[in-house]
Amino acid sequence: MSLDWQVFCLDTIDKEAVKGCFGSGRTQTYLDWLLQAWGQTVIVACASLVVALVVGSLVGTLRTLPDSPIVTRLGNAWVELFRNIPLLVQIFLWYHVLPVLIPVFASTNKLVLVVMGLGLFTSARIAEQVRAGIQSLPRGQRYAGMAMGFTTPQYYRYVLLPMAFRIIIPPLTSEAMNIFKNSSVAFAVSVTELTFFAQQAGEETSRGVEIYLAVTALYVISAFAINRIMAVIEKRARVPGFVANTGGGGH
Amino acid sequence: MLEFNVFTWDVLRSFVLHGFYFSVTLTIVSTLGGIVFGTVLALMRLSGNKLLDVPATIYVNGMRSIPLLMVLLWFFLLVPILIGRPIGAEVSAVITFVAFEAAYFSEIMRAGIQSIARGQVFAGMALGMTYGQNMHLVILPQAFRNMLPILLTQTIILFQDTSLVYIITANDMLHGFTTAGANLSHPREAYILAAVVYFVICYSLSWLVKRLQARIAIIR
Amino acid sequence: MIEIKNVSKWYGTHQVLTDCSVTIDKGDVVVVCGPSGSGKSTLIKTVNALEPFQKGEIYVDGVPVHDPKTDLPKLRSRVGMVFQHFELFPHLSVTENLTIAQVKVLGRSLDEARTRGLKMLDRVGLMAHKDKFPGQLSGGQQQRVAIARALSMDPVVMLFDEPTSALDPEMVGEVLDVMVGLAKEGMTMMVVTHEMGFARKVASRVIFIDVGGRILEDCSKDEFFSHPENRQPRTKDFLNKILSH
Amino acid sequence: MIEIKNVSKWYGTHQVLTDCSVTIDKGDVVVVCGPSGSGKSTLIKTVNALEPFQKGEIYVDGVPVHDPKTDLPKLRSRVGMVFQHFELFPHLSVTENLTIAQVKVLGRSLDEARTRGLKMLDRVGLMAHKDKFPGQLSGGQQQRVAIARALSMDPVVMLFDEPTSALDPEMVGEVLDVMVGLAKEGMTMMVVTHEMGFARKVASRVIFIDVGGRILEDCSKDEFFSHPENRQPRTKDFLNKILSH
Amino acid sequence: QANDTLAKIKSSGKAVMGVRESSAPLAYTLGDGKYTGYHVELCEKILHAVAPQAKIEYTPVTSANRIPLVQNGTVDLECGSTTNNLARQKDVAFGLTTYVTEVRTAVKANSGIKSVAQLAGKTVATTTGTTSVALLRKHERATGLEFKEVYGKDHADSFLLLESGRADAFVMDDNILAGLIASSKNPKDYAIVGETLNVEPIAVMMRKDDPAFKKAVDDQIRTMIKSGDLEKLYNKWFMSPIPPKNTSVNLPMGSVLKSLMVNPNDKPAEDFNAKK
Ligand SMILES: Nc1ncnc2c1ncn2[C@@H]1O[C@H](COP(=O)(O)OP(=O)(O)OP(=O)(O)O)[C@@H](O)[C@H]1O
Ligand SMILES: Nc1ncnc2c1ncn2[C@@H]1O[C@H](COP(=O)(O)OP(=O)(O)OP(=O)(O)O)[C@@H](O)[C@H]1O
Ligand SMILES: [Mg+2]
Ligand SMILES: [Mg+2]
Repeated sequence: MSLDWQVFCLDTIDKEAVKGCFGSGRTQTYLDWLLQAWGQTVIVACASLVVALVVGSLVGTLRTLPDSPIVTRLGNAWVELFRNIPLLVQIFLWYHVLPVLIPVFASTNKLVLVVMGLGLFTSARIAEQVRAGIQSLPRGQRYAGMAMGFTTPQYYRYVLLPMAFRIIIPPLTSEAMNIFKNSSVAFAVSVTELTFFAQQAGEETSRGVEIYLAVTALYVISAFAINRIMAVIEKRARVPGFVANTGGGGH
Repeated sequence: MLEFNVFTWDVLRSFVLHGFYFSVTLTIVSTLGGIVFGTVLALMRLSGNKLLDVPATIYVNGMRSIPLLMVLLWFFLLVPILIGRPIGAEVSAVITFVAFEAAYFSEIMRAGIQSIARGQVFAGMALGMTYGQNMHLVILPQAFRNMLPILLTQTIILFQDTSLVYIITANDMLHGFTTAGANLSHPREAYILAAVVYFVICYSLSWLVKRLQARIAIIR
Repeated sequence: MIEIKNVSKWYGTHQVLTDCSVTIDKGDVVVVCGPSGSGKSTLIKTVNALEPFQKGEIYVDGVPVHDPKTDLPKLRSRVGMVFQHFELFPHLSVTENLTIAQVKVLGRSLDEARTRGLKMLDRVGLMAHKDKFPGQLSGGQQQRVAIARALSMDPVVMLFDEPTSALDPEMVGEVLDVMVGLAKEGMTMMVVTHEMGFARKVASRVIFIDVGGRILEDCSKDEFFSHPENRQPRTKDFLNKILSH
Repeated sequence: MIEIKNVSKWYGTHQVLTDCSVTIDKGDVVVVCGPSGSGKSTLIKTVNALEPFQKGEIYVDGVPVHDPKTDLPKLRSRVGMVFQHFELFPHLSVTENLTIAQVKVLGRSLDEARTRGLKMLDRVGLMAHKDKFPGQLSGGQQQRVAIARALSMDPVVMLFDEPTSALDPEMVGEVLDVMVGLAKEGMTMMVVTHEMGFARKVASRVIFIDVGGRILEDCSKDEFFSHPENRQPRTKDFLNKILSH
Repeated sequence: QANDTLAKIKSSGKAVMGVRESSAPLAYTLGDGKYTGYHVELCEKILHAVAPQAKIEYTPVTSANRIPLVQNGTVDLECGSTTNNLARQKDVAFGLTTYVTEVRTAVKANSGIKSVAQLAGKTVATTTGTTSVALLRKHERATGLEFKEVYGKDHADSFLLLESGRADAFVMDDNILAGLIASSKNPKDYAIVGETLNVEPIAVMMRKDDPAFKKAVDDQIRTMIKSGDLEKLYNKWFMSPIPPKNTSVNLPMGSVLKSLMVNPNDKPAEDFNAKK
């Protein structure tokens, strides 16, 4: 089948081709719309990532505190709650159900609700990784910090967390890429992001292949960009001479 | 404000049961298929042979950078046009999930194989085992065992992800709940019920995985 | 300086220390040995409260470790500890490893901390490596930095938990040399080790712990090595094993 | 039995073996020592082609290891190897560890393999543990099973790569005892170890490798230990370090 | 490949009907894989007439995937609430128009909104993948009205947006609005208001380039119109109580559809709205 990329230059209303492919004033081409949808994807993903990182790090750290069974339990409950319900259902709950139960959410921007949904869902996974990262450090590191006379917050701040975060950069990278992909679920609650665009524009223009190719390419580009950014961070944070003890190394 | 009494046992059975079966079937089939193809992909990537490694790497990384929703749309809407033959929503969902999950399972298996200490590889070789024997008798059994909890955790994620097949109107469990909710005019209650059911299932499964992990830890 | 009185400890129902009592005076060098899993590490960790214990009392320089009201971080900052696996902070340079606790715990100025830290680094003979990271040093060098790090806190007592057992054989010597030097200068030390050469050279007392965390021997070095006939059968057996080859 | 001729090996541009030549005759017990990272493990691994090498030739019992046409699995099945970290297969019971390669590689029947394997297990004194899993054994016991596993393949030569250095000190003896027994029975052995007591007791020759994989010494045990004045300075230095404490 | 649906139905022994799950009263589900509604029953009658031996298989479709499904052969006859328009005629074929919907606006009865002009600055909901999305945009540009759009993933979700106050209006086909309101908890709280934004002929949909099948379908519809069966069917679904709640949609046949009963055709929406 032949591809017709001209579809992106069409006006979204009267389906007339627009010169230069970008609309002006009140006219909008499918290309304009695509880029705008990409913007929505990026906004949702990045905002959710911030929420997820902040909450996830906090919860993950709390779960490793020594001698605080109640805090640990609360942290565990948080993780179990948010990771055992499908993201899609969580987003529906945030969007359709919570506003009825808790009236303040009724007037909250829908983007905020989606970001909360995606962010907290991901926070559970990040909390898992932060906990695993801290626990993967040799027990001696904690002891060494304590033995130097650091208080608990101090040895977390100066000894455990700096290494734990370095160790979990690879899984955090995939989590950051996941958040981009998972943001596609936001379309179910009418965020006009890339997947929404793919569905709506595919329907309006009947050029599904071209539209899907473009949208898929943008997802791949986004994932790759995140991957590169994290690689730079990983490189910056690398500790000279440190080799993670992965029990033997690969082939 | 919320009323659940319209969701009688009968309503749930007629709307949700079929979807539940489908979600479970989809999960099981794509876990098994995903592990088999994933292991093949992992071995290809570790083979050191560029002809095997490069295509496998492209496939795995490609799949992993596209949202599942998009992959579902691709397979569902375009594959039939390309192959000139229709495939139904549910068949399409199964194919998509196997293809998609293989990429994820392959990464798990690759990590599992690489987590086996180099010394184990040497030990097998030193006993005179061939590459195939070493893989089959020494490396893969350990890799599977090490990765079992992670494989099962991925299966739980997979079960949750089956909810996304709504985009191609395959009739999964969540779909059952939302249709019941829509047609009985209690959509919010339906979402809450769905959340509870998913939570109970997934939480129980992850609890089982934890028990299993503890069991395995003792044997080792 | 250290007084361990009738300490017992359990993990669940599993007893790992049984009624242990040891007194260590200022300037004493006490070597602790015993089979694997006998509770040597556990015992030495109870001294600066890295491991809680259920029964008994421990006083370090008069401070009651078992008292829940004791400011444990403060106590620990006065006790130097060296671990089997060095436990340098891998993300900090050698100098930062030496100064961070001085600054954050003792409240010293960065300058003061640097001066003190580098003096200790010089003492263990590693001045040339002050800007490296732990991962760039050999095991023996890392352990010497770890000793310098502990010393720069001006501890009243030093605890060593198998400081040489994770080292390549050729590096054991350089670490033991530093420890011998410390002992000769009068540092109070409690040392878990199997290096009987070290014990022979500088120990004032040797303690033998058997599995279950029970102290079987606590006697002077000369008594321990020169009169095997007075030793318990378990001790003789253990010594035979580690000295035979 | 083993002939290593002018072998050199590089990792990228980093040379880890430099023109190594060693001849080991039937019944020889050759001890290899040298500092950490000097290439001891690499050298011993080249013998059964676990590590490829870029230059030189190696013959094991007449078979050319360097020849790409050689059936390496078959060659390896005739050479027993014992590793620093035991490398028992953790998912198999002790008996299965002993039999799996006999059955799958040598094609023996399960019965035959069991008989042979258990005989070797008995020989290392662990018959009582035949149904356990490796994780349920102490380090010393695991290493003895590993030796039995290698022996049950009826090897013409045994290679040991630091077989005791991952063991708690009290367990070193039990493993060395088994090795001494093997040597006395006339097994051809190449042993990387720092246990100079073992070398003194049974070695026919001692080889010293320096960093860079260069063989500095290759002489009889008596010559090596009794005439330090004839040794290279690097060798003396190394011996001083590992024998001093 | 030959686009011969009749042959395909005959050889496979089954006819695949594309149905909607929540487009009451045109097509919706009662659970348990059972589908019903005005168009579903109509199609059952049609298929029964054109391929008496074939088993009917129901495949649920959505606004977004129905056209590709018909194109790629998954669905033989789509019987939902699909607007017949020019753009779609490029990809698929439509039967004779069997229902005419007017795109209108549902609001909360107490909102005071009476006309489209009053939507300025308000939030307007509609459903992803429907013609109403484009219609709204078009209207916005033509009149200079500014309003915010939100999109539900299906009609039920869109209605939920209206119900929960996330949207002030829901623009959609009047029959769908009527159906949703009728089955809502408090039907009196809602009103369908304002001018008709568009008149849309709704028809069953099938593959393009299969004149034989189209003719068979059209002939059957003509027969039913002549015999008065179609009007009876209409009254059954639009004027009397229907399951599951046994309430009535109460939407009498409009003038456009009445005239079509006299002169059936398969003209696209553009022809109906050209005069405006
Ligand atoms: N966190 C823990 N939970 C349960 N048991 C423990 C824990 N830590 C140590 N033990 C047990 O306590 C006992 C004493 O351990 P400890 O580490 O003090 O022995 P050790 O004498 O230092 O041995 P090694 O020479 O191997 O270092 C051992 O039996 C060990 O299995
Ligand atoms: N896979 C590898 N890639 C690059 N360099 C390697 C690799 N394996 C080993 N080396 C290097 O080869 C040299 C020799 O290593 P080898 O393990 O043979 O030393 P060794 O004498 O056995 O030391 P040790 O006493 O620590 O076991 C070392 O400098 C090591 O860093
Ligand atoms: Mg210990
Ligand atoms: Mg080595």
